[in-house]
Amino acid sequence: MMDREHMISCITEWVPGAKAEEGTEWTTLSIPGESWPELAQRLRDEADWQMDFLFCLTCIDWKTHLTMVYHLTSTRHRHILVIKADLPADDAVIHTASHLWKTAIFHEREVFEMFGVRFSKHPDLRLLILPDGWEGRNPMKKDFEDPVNMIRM
Amino acid sequence: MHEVLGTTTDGDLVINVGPQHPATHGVLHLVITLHGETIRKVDPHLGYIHRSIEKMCESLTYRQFIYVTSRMDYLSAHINNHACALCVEKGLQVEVPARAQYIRVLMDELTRIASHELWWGAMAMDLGAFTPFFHAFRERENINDIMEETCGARLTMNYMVPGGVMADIHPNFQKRVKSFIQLFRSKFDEYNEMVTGNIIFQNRMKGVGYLSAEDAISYGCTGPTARGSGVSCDVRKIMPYELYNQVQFDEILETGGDSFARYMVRLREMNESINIIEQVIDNIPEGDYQAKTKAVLKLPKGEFYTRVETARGELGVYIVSEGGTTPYRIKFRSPGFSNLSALDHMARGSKIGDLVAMMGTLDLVIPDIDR
Amino acid sequence: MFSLSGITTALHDWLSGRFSEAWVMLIEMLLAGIAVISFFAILGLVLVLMERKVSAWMQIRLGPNRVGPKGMLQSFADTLKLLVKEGMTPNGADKLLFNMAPVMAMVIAMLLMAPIAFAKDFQLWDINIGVLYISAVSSLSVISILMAGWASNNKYSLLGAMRSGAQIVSYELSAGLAILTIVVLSGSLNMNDIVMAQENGWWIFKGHIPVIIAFVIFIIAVTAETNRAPFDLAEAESELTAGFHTEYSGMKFALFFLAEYVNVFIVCAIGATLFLGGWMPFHIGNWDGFNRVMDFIPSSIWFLGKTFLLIFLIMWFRWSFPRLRIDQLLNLEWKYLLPISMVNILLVAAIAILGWHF
Amino acid sequence: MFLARYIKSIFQAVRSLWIGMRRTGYYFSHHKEIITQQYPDNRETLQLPERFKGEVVMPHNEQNEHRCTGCTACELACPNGTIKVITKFDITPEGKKKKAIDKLVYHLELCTMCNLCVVACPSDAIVMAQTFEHSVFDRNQLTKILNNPGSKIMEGVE
Repeated sequence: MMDREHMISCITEWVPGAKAEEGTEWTTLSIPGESWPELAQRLRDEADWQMDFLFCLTCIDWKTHLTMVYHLTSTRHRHILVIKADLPADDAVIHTASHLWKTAIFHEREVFEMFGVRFSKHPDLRLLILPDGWEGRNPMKKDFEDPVNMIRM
Repeated sequence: MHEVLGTTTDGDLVINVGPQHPATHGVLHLVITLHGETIRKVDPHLGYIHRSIEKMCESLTYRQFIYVTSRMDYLSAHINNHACALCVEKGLQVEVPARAQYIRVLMDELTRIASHELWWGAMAMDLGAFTPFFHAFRERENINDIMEETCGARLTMNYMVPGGVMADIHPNFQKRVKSFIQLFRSKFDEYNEMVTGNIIFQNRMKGVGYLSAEDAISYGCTGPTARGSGVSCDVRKIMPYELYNQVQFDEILETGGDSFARYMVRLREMNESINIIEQVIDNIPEGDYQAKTKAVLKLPKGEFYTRVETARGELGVYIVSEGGTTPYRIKFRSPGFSNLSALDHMARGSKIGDLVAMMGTLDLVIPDIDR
Repeated sequence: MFSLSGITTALHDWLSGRFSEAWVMLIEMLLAGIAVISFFAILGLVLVLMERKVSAWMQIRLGPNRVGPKGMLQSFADTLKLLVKEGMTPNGADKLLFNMAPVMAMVIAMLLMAPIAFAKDFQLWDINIGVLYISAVSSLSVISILMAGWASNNKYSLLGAMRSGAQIVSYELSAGLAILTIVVLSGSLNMNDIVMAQENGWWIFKGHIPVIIAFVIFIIAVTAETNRAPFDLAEAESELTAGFHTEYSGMKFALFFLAEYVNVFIVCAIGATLFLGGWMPFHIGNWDGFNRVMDFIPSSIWFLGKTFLLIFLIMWFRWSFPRLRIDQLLNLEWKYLLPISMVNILLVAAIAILGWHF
Repeated sequence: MFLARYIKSIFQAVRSLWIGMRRTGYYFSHHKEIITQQYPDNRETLQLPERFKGEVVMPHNEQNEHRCTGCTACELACPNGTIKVITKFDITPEGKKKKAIDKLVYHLELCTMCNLCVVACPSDAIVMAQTFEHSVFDRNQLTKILNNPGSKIMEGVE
C-alpha cells in the first residue's frame, strides 16, 4: 500500500508532464497521452506497484477535448490509482493498454465506437456494440442527438 | 465486415450462436468457429439490447437515474440501485441512517441469493437438466414475495434512494425472511443431490473452461468468476461499504479455476449470504430509514466512483459531475462485460457442449453486458 | 375371459367363411395396417401426455390440466394445431430428402412393430428371427436422422445428425450384446419362443446377476438409441437449438416427434419381452393361488404394464439428469458399456452351457 | 488396483445418479409439494401486498373530491414523461383566481412503476394501486386521465 504523496512523486518523476488532481477520493494524475504506454508498462511491472487489475477504462467527452480515464488497482497491494490522459477531439489516438491488461480489449473497443478514440496497436479494433456498418457519429459524444428520443417526444 | 456465414478457407464451420438461441439467455450473439465439434474461436457481437443507459442517465436527475440501473443487471437490481445511491451519497456527503444501512444490506443479500438461485436453475437447464430450474424458482419465489411486500415490486424494485431507502420495511418482513431462511436450509441439500453430486454433471464441469488466476485478473474478471480461480476480489471485503465491515462472513474462494470451481463458489455464496442475513435480521436498529436530503439534489463538481459487489462481480459507478442536477458523464463498469471478454480465451479448444457450460458458469446477464 | 387372440380368431373365421383365401389375406393385411396406424396415433398422444405429466410432477408443477377432463385432450389439441400448421421447406434444402426423412422415420418405427408379441397369440408377424429383425431394422432409424440433418442445409441440423450417427452406431453394439444374452439363454431368435421360455419365471429373475447387468446396459443403450436425455445430443436444445429437426415444422415435425415416442415404446416393449417376460404373468414358484390370480389378468395388460413401467423409467432418466458431452457419450460406450457387456455375454454363455439358470 | 478403481468408479457413478433420481421420484409421488398457482382461476382469492406498485391512481372521496393542487411535482419527478399536468384557473367563491388541475394525464404505457411521483407528491394526491392486469387491445386506452370528470379539490388541501 502506497500513500498518495509517494505515488504522485513517483509518477511525476517518471512522467515529466504529469499533474496530480486535488480533492479526489483516489490518487488521480493527468498525463500527456504519449507517455501512457511506458507509464502503463512500469505501473504493471514495478514490484512495489503491481497494478495488475484495470477495473475501469472509460472516456469523457468535454466537447473541446476527450479524456481517457484508467482506474487501476493492484490485487496484491490494493492501492488504487486513476490515470487520465487528455486527447484532442478531432484526432484522438492513444496507445492501447490491451497488451498489458486484456480486459482493455473489450473496453477499448467500446470506447472506440462510442467516442471515436483510436487505439494504436490494438489487436482487434472493430465495432463491438454498434451494428455492423454503423456510419455516423459516435453515440456517446455530447453532440450526438438520437433521432428517436422517447422522453423528448 | 465480419465473416458471419459460411465456412472459412480451411474448412472450419462458422456458426452463429444467437442472438436467438436457447443457451444465450437473451440476445447474446456469439460467432463461433468450429473445427468439427471443437471450438477454434468465439467472437461475441454485442449490442442487441444496448439501450445506452449511460447516455440516458445524462438527461436524468440524481433521483431519477437510479431506477434505470435496475434494467442493467435485472437479477441484482437492488445492488445496482444501491451502487448508484452510494455514489450520489458520496458526492452529497450524506450520512445514511443505521436502519437504512441494515435494510440495504439485507436487501442486497436477498437479491444475491435470488440471483444465484436463478443462475443455478438456468445453468442446470443449459446442461440439459430441466427439473432443477423449477426447484430453484420455488425458493426464489419466496424472496420475490418478500421483495414485493416491502418494495412493491418483484424484479425492478427501485427501493434505494439517495440517503436511504424509499419506505420502511413491512411489519412482516423479519418474520418472512426468517421463514425463508428455514425453507432455504431445508431445501439446500436437494441442490447437491440433484446437481452437484451427479456424476454426469461433475464430468461436464470439471476441467472445463479453465481460467488461471493471472488471466482472470488480466481479463478483469470479478465476482464468482474470478473467485473460482482463486483471486480474492470481493469488494465487500477489500473496500467494505455500509455494514460489511461489521458483519462476519468469509470470502468464498476456490482454486480450481474451472467451471466446477465457479459453480461451487456461487453455491457456497448462497450459504454465506444466508449467514449475513441471520446476523443482521434481528439487529435492525430503530430510527429513520432515510436521511434528510434536499428536494433537488446537486452534486458538487468532481468525480465520484463507487465499487459494489453484485451477484455477478464488481459493479463500478463513475459519476462525473459539473455541479448540475444531472450527471455530466456516467459510466457503469458492469461485471458481465469484463467476464464475457474472457470467454474466447476459455472456450478455445473445447467442445460446443462445454461452451454452454462455460456460459452458464459465467452467469451472463445480457442487459448487464450491453447496458 | 377377454383375450385379443379370441377376437382375431373369430375375425379370421368370419372372413374365411365369406371370401376366398387370397381376399382374406388382403383384408386382414389392410385391417392390420389400419390397426397399427391408429394404434400409433393413440400411442403418440398417450405418451406425450404421459411425458408432460411425469415431467410436471417431477418439476413440482401441475402439467396440462385445461383441455378436456384433467387435461387429457391436451396432446390431441397439440396434434390438431400441428396438423393445420404450414409445413415449410427451407429454400436451400434438398426438397426430396427433406420431405422424405420424417416419413422414413415413421415407416421404420412402424416396421419395428411387426414381430412384437402384444398378447398371447397376438402378433402381426410371427417371424422366426424376430430379435435379429428388430436389431437390424432399428439401426436403420439413424438414416432418417442423417437425411433430415443433411437435407435441412442448416449447420445445427448437420451437427446434430452427425452426433446422432456416431451415437447410434456405437450404442447399437451394446444394445445388440445385451439382447444376445437373452438369445443365448433362451436359445431362440423367435419372440414367442423367448416369451414362452420365461413361463416359469422372467429372465431378469432367473438369469442371475449377468442378466441384470445386461438389462441395465440395454436400458442405457436404448435410451441413447432413441435420442432421449441424457443422451439427446442430436437435438441438444441448449447447444444446437433443436438439432436435426431445427428446420422442421407442422406435420413433418409431428412425424419426427411421433416417431421418437413410438421408438421409445418399441424399445421398451422389446425390453419387456426379453427381460420381463413379455405378456407372461408374474408367477412365484408354486404359490398356486397367487399364480392363478395373476393368470386372471389379461396378457395384453401384463405386456402394456411392463412396457409402460420401462417407459416411465426412461422418462424418469430424462427429467433427472443433465446431458452428456459427445466425447463422454462415446467414452461411456466404448470404455464402460462395451467391455462390460462383452465380459457379461461370456458369463451368460457359461451359465447357459452349464445350465445354471433356473 | 486398476480393476478395483474401475468398479468403484462405476459404483459411485450409479449411486450419484440414483440419489438424483430418488429426489425427482420423491416429487413425482408427492403432489402436495406442487407450487403452481392457477392464476385466472384464483383471481378471487389473489391477494397482492398493499405496497404493490401496479399503476398510479388518484383517490377521490364520496363528494368527488381529490387532493391534487396541480403543483406539477410529480411531472418533474417522473423520469419518463409519464405524467402531464394540465392546469386551469378556477374562480373561488371569494372571487379570487386559483390554480387547479384540469386534467392529470397519465401514460401507463410509459410508466415504469418507479414510485418517484408518489414520493414527490406533497399533498398525497396520487397513490399506487394494486391492479396489474393492464393489457388492452388499443394502445390509446393506456393513456388515462386520473381525475374524475367534474371533480374538485378537497377542502383544506393547499
